[in-house]
Amino acid sequence: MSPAAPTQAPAPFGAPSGPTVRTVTDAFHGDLLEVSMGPQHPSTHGVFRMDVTLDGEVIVKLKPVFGYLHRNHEKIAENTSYLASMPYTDRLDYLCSMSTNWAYALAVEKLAGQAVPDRAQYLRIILAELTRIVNHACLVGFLFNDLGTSFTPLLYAFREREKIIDLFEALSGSRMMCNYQRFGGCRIDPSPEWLAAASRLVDNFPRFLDEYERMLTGNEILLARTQGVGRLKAANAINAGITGPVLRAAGVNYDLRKVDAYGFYSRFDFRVPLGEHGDTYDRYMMRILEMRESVKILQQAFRDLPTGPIMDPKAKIRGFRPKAGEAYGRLESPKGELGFYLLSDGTPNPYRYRVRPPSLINLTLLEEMCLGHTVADAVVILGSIDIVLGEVDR
Amino acid sequence: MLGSGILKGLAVTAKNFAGSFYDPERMATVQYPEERAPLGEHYRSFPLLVCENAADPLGTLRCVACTICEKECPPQCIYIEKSKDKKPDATGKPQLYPVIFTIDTAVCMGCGICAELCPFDSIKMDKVFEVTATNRFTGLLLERDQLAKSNAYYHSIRPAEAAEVDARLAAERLAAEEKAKAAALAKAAAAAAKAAAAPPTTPPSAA
Amino acid sequence: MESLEQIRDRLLARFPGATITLVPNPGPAAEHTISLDNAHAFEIARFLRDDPALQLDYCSNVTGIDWPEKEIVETKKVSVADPAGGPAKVVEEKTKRIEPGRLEAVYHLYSMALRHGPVIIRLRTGNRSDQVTVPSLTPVWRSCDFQEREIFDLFGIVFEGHPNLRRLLMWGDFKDHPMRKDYVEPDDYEWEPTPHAEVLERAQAHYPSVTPGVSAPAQVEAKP
Amino acid sequence: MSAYAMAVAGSEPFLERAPLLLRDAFVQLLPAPTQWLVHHLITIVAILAVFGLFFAFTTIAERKLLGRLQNRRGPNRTGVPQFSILPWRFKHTLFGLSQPFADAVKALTKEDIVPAAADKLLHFLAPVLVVAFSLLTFAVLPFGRNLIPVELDSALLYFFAAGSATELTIFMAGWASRNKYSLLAAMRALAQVISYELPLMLSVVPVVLVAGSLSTREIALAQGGWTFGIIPHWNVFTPWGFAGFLLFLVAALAESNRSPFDLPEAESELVAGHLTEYSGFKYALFFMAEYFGLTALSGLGITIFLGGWQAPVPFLGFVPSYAWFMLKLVGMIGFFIWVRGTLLRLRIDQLTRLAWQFIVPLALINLLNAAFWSLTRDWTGALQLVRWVISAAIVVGPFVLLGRKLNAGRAPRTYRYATS
Repeated sequence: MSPAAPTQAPAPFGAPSGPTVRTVTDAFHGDLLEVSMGPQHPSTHGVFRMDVTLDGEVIVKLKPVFGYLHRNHEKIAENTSYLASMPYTDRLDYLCSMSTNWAYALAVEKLAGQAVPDRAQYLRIILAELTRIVNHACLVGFLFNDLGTSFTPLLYAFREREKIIDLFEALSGSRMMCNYQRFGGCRIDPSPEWLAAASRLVDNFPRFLDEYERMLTGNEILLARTQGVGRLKAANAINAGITGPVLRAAGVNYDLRKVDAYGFYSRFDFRVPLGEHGDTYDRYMMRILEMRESVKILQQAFRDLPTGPIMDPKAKIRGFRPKAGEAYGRLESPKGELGFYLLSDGTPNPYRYRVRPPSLINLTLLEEMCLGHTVADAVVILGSIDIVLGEVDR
Repeated sequence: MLGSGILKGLAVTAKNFAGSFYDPERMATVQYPEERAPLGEHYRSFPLLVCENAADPLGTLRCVACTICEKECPPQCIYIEKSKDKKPDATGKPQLYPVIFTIDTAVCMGCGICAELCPFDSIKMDKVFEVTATNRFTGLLLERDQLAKSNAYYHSIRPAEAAEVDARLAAERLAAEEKAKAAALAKAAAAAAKAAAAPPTTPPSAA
Repeated sequence: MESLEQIRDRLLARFPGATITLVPNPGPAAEHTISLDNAHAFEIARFLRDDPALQLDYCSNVTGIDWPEKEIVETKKVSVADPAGGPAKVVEEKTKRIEPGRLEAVYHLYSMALRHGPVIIRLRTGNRSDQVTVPSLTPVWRSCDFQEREIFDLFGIVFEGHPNLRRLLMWGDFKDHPMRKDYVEPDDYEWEPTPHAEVLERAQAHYPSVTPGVSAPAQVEAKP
Repeated sequence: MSAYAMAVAGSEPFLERAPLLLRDAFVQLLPAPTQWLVHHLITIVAILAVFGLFFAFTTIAERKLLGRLQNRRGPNRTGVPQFSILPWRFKHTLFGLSQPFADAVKALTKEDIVPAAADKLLHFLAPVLVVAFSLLTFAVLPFGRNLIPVELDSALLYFFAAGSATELTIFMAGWASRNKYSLLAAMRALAQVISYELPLMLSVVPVVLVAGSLSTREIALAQGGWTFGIIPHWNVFTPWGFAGFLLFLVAALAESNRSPFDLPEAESELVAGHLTEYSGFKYALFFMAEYFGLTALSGLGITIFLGGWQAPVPFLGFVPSYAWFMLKLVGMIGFFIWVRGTLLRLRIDQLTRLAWQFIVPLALINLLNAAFWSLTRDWTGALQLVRWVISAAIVVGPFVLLGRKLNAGRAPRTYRYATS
């Protein structure tokens, strides 16, 4: 694959990262095998499809195919009011509805010039970081399933995730479809008991991470399966718009919590882990280390959580009509930069509503990452990119 | 040494194996039909319509068929037809009422926006999640009488919120009564004043 | 980062002949945008990426926007001299003009190296029917790859120079562009009887003998 | 064999003789010309019944054990239907122990789908053959002091010959299914059989060398006796035996396609590998064969390394030998389940590399070790200690060196952090 236009970009269409790939067929090598992995395949994390061409088991060509879960979320949103899109954003990245809600609320607040009270900002950070833990725990679990464990790490991760999800249910009324953030604040004020339970859970979480790491991080099979697999170069990753832990695993220091310091993130003391090799192992470790940093943020948030209203008194729930204009709000979702682009023409419905899905754009370099590796690796690389098809296909 | 990571992993799974017998932190499963995890205060499943009197659910619905929920419902699963006549509502004001109020629970996603936006505290979120039907079209299409639940039931599922709503409604009712009383008094006063001020056109004996 | 005006001026100095206009954003976000002409867009994009002061190496978001043809009624107050010689009268004069429809692609650019942004650029097509081509910026920013394909799919903007311009979300044989404002939904995709009269009517139009409560395809199949 | 059993019958406890007495009592009832046939048929039926049931309960044990490893409960809902007609409400589901029977009913009543493009005959033959081959291996395992179905002098050769045929049936299934995933699985199975037959056999050869026999009965008998009255003379309690046992475990895992070597099935990569196009009872047959293979290999491992049917301590000698065998079998299977619950899957190139660069050299070195062990048989006293040290060094040294080479360039990493 090479660009049609003659440019001298800094290797945007990077060379395959794996071993050299044979592209010829002759009498000694036999035919190439074309396999359509998906849409029904256990490891495509939904209804994603990869049309792979194999030389033996080595991938010489990979073509991602999308759209099996396409429901034109953007069109639906353009035909309903701003508020009515909020529950639909839950269904974009259904593992992290809290941060997806926040991204949408952030964009609408930017569009309407809406202020958010302090307590709500803290609550949003608490929930977003809990969501990050939920997402990374899930991802790591599923990654190990792709690596061939019999569900054990996944179920350990789910056990911990379940505790956080229970908190979400107690707070918002639903486990995954939280529909919690509102333009100008949050919907429900958590009770002191809830906060105490959440704080206790967060304090206990590093214990789980330690056990998890003891079980897996040093495992020789894991090292063999992930180190050096699916290398991603920093320059290519930036050019391809890859964000989130995948980008940081390649060594690029770009975390919107630091760069944009949206919400109250500038008030928190945390670090951004950076990888060096950009391979699957780094991507896995980024998740583990980010969970540890999230725990730190959460502990600070529980300590400093102010009292006060959770909803801006000027915020309008009924009859919300932002002034004409446009805004692009983005935040660091667990998967990368999640952005909402909104264009208002002064009516109750957005004129243009666009989601910038990190899952989709992080797949841009999937082929480059997989070339030269085997089918087994392709599954793992896809798993380490962390996609949710609800967001990819929208 | 090669294998040490594997041995550590085996140790952790063994620990979890043992822990699953005595440690509730590790064995978090709830044996569902016999045991049930408690539902939180804010848990929501599908909408219900609050009525004041369980004996006459359809006659005492709080709903005034304003259709805000119908318009705002994201998946458009609510269908309302307004009445032609008016009936007095909880505050005694004559209001419209829904002749048809259906919610297609096959479509409903339980987001709770209808309950959030309802200005009359009429539509609320239920907590019953075990909803089954043998016909996926009509079976899941809930009519007015299936949706109507008494205020007492609402109190039983969401005590804090219901108490708050009741207090607010009571205050409104009181205010409305006082307003009505004041209006009646004013009216009477005005009438009296009028009667006093106006020159008698009819002989007082006739009045 | 430089202001948008400065960027525009530098661009105009660098690319003489290019039409670069600022598009103000009236909303509170005040993210103003630059509109580029199609002939120079590709070169300008490369300049924006490689310029050491800007280094917009990261194209975050690419969006299509559909602006259908719309009739704009402008009211102007015109003073008309009274033919009778009296004082001039102020008369409201309504002029109707048709604003031609167009499609627009909006690019949100950031710099990861210098951590600034966004610089938002817009590319516009001539109309919505036959002049729907804008230059593809995928060779400049690889991240536009899928997003431009998606816009091509859902809006129908043809990106010239895109290495692999195929539909992304809809299937290959699909004809229309669903995100356009005048897109008409097919009448058969939501055929299940619902309480909504409108949907039911559409279902009945598609399956004439549909009765609520029974699966429509089952009824259609049952018919000889 | 019957005559032999009768000969030793007098000196052994009743429980030890019970299975044979039962069989002989039944055989005596029949006319003499059919006796030899019935004699063997009973053996076959007994193996089928015992290991059929063992398979059934292994499936539920695996699911429950894995469940506990993963902090779940595993299947615990399938009750016993008869109990529901009892007058009192017997609500206990017996821990879901009837799950395998429900599974069997499900597998039997499921639709059997054969892909249109498949090679119908091979597609049918593969599951049949895989069960047949995996059952063949049971013939030479000594399940107890007197319970050995067929006594062969070259029992080990027979075992490997029959055992390796199962991998060929996997290839057959993969090829006949006309499915690309199945085809990949078939190729993987071939690579695996080529890579792991050799280490499996090489890990067993030291035992043959030391015991001086290919007969499983002889090998089991040779491990009788105790040092100091408590340490049994099992092969696993010698340095070369321990190393051989570990190599055997790895190779057995690979040979029986268990995690971490379940590459032909590889559900996260190849959907279900060679099983993709199988459903219903044929699928169940593959499943059954996998467990039979696992059981047989565990049985072999027990026989050659874990003292076979020998009791671990002298004072427990009254427990019948077949009970010891079964107990050890349960332990082995439990270990395999534990491993499955913990480990990740290797990639095919790593699998073959592990075999050729690690296990085969180690097995060859272990052969030398065993030779050294048998040559120094009469070293006593302090020399005995020297013997142990040398033998242990021959095990550990190459293991560390080869392991370092195999794992070269890979280690857990430390990461840097950005604070802004």
